[in-house]
Amino acid sequence: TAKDLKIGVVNLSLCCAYFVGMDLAVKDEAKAFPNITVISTDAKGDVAKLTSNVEDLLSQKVDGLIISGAWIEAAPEALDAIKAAGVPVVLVDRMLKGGEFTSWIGPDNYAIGVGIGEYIVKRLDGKGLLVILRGGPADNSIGLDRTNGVLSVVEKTGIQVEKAPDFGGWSVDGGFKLMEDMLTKHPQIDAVFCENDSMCQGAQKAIKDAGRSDKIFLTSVDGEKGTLKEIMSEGTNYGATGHNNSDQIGRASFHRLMAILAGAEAPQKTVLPSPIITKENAIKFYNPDSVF
Amino acid sequence: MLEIINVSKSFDGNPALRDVSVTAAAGRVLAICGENGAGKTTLMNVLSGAIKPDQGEILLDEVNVAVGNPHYAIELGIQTVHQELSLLPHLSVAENVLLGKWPHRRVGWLVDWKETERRAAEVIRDFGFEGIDVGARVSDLSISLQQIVEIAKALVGKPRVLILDEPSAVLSAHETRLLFRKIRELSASGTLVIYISHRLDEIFEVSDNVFVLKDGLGVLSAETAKVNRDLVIKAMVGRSLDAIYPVRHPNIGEVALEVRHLGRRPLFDDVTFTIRAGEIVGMFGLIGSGRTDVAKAIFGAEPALEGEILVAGKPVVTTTPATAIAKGMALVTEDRKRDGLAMDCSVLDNGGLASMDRFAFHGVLNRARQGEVVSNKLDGLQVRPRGMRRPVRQLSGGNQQKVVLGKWMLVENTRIFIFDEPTRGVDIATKVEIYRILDELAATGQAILLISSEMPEVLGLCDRLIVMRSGRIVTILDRAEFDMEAVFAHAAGIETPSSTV
Amino acid sequence: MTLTTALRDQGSAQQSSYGRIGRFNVANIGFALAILILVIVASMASDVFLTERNLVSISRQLVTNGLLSLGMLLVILTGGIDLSVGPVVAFSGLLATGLQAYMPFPAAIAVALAMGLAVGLFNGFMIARFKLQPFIVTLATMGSVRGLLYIFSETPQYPTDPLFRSLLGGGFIGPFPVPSLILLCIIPLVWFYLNHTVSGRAVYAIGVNSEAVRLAGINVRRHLIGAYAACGFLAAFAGVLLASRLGIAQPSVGIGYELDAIAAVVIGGGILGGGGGTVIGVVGGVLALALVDNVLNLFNVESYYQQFLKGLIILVAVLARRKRA
Amino acid sequence: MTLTTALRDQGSAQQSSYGRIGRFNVANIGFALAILILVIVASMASDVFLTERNLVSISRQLVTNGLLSLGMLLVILTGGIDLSVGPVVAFSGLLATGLQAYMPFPAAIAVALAMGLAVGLFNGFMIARFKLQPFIVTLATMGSVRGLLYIFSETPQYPTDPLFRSLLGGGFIGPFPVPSLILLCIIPLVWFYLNHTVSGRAVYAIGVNSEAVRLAGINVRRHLIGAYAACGFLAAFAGVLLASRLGIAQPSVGIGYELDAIAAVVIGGGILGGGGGTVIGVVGGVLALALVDNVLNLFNVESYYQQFLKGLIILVAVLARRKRA
Ligand SMILES: Nc1ncnc2c1ncn2[C@@H]1O[C@H](COP(=O)(O)OP(=O)(O)OP(=O)(O)O)[C@@H](O)[C@H]1O
Ligand SMILES: Nc1ncnc2c1ncn2[C@@H]1O[C@H](COP(=O)(O)OP(=O)(O)OP(=O)(O)O)[C@@H](O)[C@H]1O
Ligand SMILES: [Mg+2]
Ligand SMILES: [Mg+2]
Repeated sequence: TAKDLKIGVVNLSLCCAYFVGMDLAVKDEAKAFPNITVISTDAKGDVAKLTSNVEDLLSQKVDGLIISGAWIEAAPEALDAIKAAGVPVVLVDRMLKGGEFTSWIGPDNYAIGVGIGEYIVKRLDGKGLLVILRGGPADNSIGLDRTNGVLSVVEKTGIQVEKAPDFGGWSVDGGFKLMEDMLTKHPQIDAVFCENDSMCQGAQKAIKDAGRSDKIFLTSVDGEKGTLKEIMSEGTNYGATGHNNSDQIGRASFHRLMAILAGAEAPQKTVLPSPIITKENAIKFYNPDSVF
Repeated sequence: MLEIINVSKSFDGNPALRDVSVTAAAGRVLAICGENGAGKTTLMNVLSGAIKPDQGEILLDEVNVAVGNPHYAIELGIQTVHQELSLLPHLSVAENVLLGKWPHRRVGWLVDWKETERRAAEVIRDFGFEGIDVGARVSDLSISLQQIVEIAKALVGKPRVLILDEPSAVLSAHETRLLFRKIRELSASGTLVIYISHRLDEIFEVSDNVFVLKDGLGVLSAETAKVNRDLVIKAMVGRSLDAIYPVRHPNIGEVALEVRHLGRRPLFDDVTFTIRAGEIVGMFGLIGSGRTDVAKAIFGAEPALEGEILVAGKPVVTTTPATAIAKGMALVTEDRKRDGLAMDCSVLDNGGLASMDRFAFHGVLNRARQGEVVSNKLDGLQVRPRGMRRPVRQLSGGNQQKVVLGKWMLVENTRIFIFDEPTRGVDIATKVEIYRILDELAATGQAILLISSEMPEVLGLCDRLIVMRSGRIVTILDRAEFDMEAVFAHAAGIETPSSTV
Repeated sequence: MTLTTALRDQGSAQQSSYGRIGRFNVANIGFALAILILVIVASMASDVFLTERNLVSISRQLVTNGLLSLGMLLVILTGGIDLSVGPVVAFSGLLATGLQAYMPFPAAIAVALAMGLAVGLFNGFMIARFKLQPFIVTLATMGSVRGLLYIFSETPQYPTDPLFRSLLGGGFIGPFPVPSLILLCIIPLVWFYLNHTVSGRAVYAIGVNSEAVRLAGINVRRHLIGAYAACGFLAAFAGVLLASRLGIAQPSVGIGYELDAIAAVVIGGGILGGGGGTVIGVVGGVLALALVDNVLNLFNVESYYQQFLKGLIILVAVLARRKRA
Repeated sequence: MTLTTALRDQGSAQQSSYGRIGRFNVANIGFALAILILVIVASMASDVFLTERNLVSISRQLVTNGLLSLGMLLVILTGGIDLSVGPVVAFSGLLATGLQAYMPFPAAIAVALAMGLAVGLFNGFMIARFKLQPFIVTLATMGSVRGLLYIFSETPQYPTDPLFRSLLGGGFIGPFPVPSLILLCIIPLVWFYLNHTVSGRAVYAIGVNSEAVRLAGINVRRHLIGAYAACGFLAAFAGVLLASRLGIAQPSVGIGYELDAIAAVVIGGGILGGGGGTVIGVVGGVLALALVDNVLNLFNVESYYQQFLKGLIILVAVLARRKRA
């Protein structure tokens, strides 16, 4: 005679493997419990739609919510509505500002950036030219945090930094195109940092086509399956990626919500560790069956 | 009162008006004649402010009106019925009539709909067409009633100058009579009426003065009473036309087209007739009598729902124009702007549109050969100006019509030609040419169905005449039985002693 | 029987089959029925659909698209299109919130609305004065305004005055959300404008045959510019309401909003290129789209299937309208 | 001088004054000059602009928009529009890479191309058969195909066969990238199709007056469907080349691609609604957009200013074309 539970997952976007992986992880964990239904929504990157989706879920009297806010900074109305409805909410990945929430689990993007920055400084020995490819747009706080983290370390050294003027849109082709223009502009580039793996996957191809693979190494953040495989491969110029395991985050958020629903006193903020993955430790993280 | 002084206008370097000067007094009716492309419409466009002249001015009581601002011209009392219908089909009659002159209550931006309907109804009633419901959607009216609405637009408020650019092309004789009555009424009360028409009978009936344009030059300006038909034609064409209609020597062969009990209710029903090779069969009727629908049904454009069609004795099913063309049919449509021509495409593309397969091998066109053949054909038809790459939009109406004719004459193996109002809006010289072409086609053994609303035309050219009324054939007359009064009576449904159905 | 009466008979016979210029034609009735059926099915299949909470949600959710669609209707009636509404929504929200640090919030709102008006005037001017294609002009403005708004602020802006939220987007009068009430007031205004003002009639006419309208002595350019200005203004207004409802103005908001608005107009019987479209139709279109979104969410349809189904539903909606028309 | 040559001479003399019809009219020459000036300025101001490396980059970057614009041209000439090309690019890439696990890569490519063709056929069929508005039909397909492709794969797909990349998108023949060479072959094909085949001429005329074309005994429906099918096919082809160039296919790719393609066609003199547009103009439009992107990046213009400037440049381009026409 267990009570049926309804859980709403509010995704800002399901555009990309990272967020899809998180969404799937929650559903996967829930599968084990026959009396739990998961309702997942996709706001296609629009905060207004995200707020509508929250309203729709509250209309359906969900027992708890998980919000994956991806790259938005805040969604005050959504959080207010949830508070008014008295439903517990766990934020994953993105900690939304300007509103109350029950608990947050996610990575520290700034810290990941710092880690990558340290890797770059060490490998370049404190000199050379680093090119940064940003995802954009400028209100995307994930990217900002990551880049600022890298800069906080790198700027204290003799390394020069060149940001690509345009944004790569977080996509492979965006990274490819930006990298081509940067390669044209700078005859001597030593390292590349991309705000996510996808852009670096494109940038790597552009570098290869320019015949400069042996002179430039790449770093990024996410730890996608494809990137891990690349890092493990022989003679690669893909140096490192910050591990941002969306699968792990998703699963953790589900259990966090369950604990809260069961009456547990949960910590308000939990930072998941984000190790830097390089050739040495990649095998530990590589899972050929993962979605992400 | 109105002085047109040295007006010139060219389009892309081609002069349409060259130093035209003419004057007219209040209360007169001035007719303007000229061939297609002579510049009549262009002159009126300058007067009505639709376009600005390159040089020259037009003084209306000492005020220059040729400034290219329609609003200004209307304020001065110049009202225009443009050659092209400029109605808004999905709006009501009332709104169309009062477009831009919406009556308003107190504040200037609020439309008073009651007053709009009342005034529109008043104008239309004064015009003699009480039957038109001003609340009806314009697109639900027949073409001729649409033209009446178009004219009514210009009658709102008493115009000082009323320009009528070929108003009668789609009007029936009766409607034209009402229009003339209105013209006389207005001129009697001091309005200057400018009347453009290709029908010389009308010019002589209604006008006080006549002004002839040729190639953008004013070549004749006289009192109508002091000139005659031949003089006007000579001024227009540059030579005399001895015979309007060719003398027919029909060489009639086998039955080429037979139509049995064709029907598509409510448009038409039980239409049965035959046409033989070498024969020109006319089809007369009032506007809206369903002739176009019959033609479209035979041609497969809007297929019939009942009845059968036989070509050379064999039943055929024409469900699309393509199937009809394959059976040797051609249809010269009545509305060249809507159905006949792709206006922004070149003369070459339009002229060659129906005959592309002739120049194609597995879908690949031999453009050089196509260009040569099409330009030869159009040149033979004296399409002016020449130049295959010019968009047809830039040709005058008559020349556009010749492009349509050329298009169909280029199709090979055509045995049956259907012409729907081929001379509408066409000048007298071109008409004569079109008549000659029809006669020649017949002489080469083609079967021809000529749909026309011009009585003299069908009587002058046809070997037999089908008269339609309300979607049905009322009678079919042989040439010997042709009689204007009788034909008209049949068409209008007025009982006459001689009528036999 | 005289000739005129013969003609007259035929004229009136034709008329009866089409009726007077219909405000309520068959297509619209069919469309209204379809919405009704959707509502009935939804309320039977889901016990939460008809709850007050859900109805309030829907009524707030459709405000943005409602305002945008009304503006879009004006522009589409003139034969044009306005792709720049999305960035205007975003920019207006940023101005109305971001400027609150420097001025009282009504002044900030005024600046935001003025910006929308200015963008609309610019669009209209380029289109009317230089006879450029509306699609490309507003595509260019769409990019430029998006760039501008990021130059103004790369980061989200939050309102500083709490009244901004509680009076406008977040407010309620009784059980009714303020933004929905505002939309409810604007709908008849636009209807009145289109049907009872000289300018509104001109807008209708321009889309069908702008040359004829010009020759009738009407200042086409002014009314054309007016339609785009109104569209820009309504978009800015939508942006203000959205920011005040969400309590945040996000620079990246508004992507794809123009397509939703166009879809609503067309589903409601509008014709791109001019000559068709009514306020009541647009209201139906907006309602239909919002209901579909809501119902798909309530029925727990997966995101990708939602997207797939929504496309199909739009197609079916226009197909159904065509069949009946 | 024979009559025909006289006519031809006249034709060419007139070309100069009549925009659209001529192949080399004033507007096009002015446009070509503008591109030339851009190139000259860029090569003087930046010493890397004219390097082989950069030229290769540009030539590869414009392949996607080049293929999409050519397809879009066909559709725009018929008086239509195709908003669904973006998702087709993405779906086609996913199919061509993802299916390599189950079949040899040429077969996977064939499936991808067939999908593009099918989407195009569907668009064309709905538009031609039911006389629906192209904008709304392809808007619906855009949503549905995007949904479908995520249902097929929500994660990126990687090609398994290395030849897929090295032969196609990543390949070079001498110093020339394979995708650019492919585009270079397709341009004259499309030109030949439009100017020297029955179907191509019909496409031109349909956009101006489809009723006249139908009454000339031409199967309008077939050619209309053909244009959309070709557009879908080219979009799928662009998707295959893109995925093979990048070595990965992402489901989220292609957003906004339709607008770039439309912009290229219009900048090149195309008229939405039919009646204008040439292959050479489209090539110019694609080139201009790619050059502007590249130059702004080389000059290190910040993203937002880029967006802002790009809008302005589009506007100036259409203005200039108008002035000269
Ligand atoms: N907008 C235009 N662009 C280019 N040429 C034009 C334009 N309008 C008219 N023309 C040309 O100007 C000349 C005069 O045309 P206009 O329409 O005044 O003739 P019209 O006397 O009214 O002939 P119709 O009897 O056929 O109506 C023609 O050669 C025509 O091709
Ligand atoms: N108000 C209208 N709007 C659009 N098309 C119309 C209208 N009235 C008639 N038509 C079409 O125009 C053509 C004219 O056909 P109609 O039935 O009037 O016979 P008709 O005798 O050929 O008339 P006409 O003498 O004008 O040629 C038909 O194809 C008809 O469908
Ligand atoms: Mg004329
Ligand atoms: Mg007719």
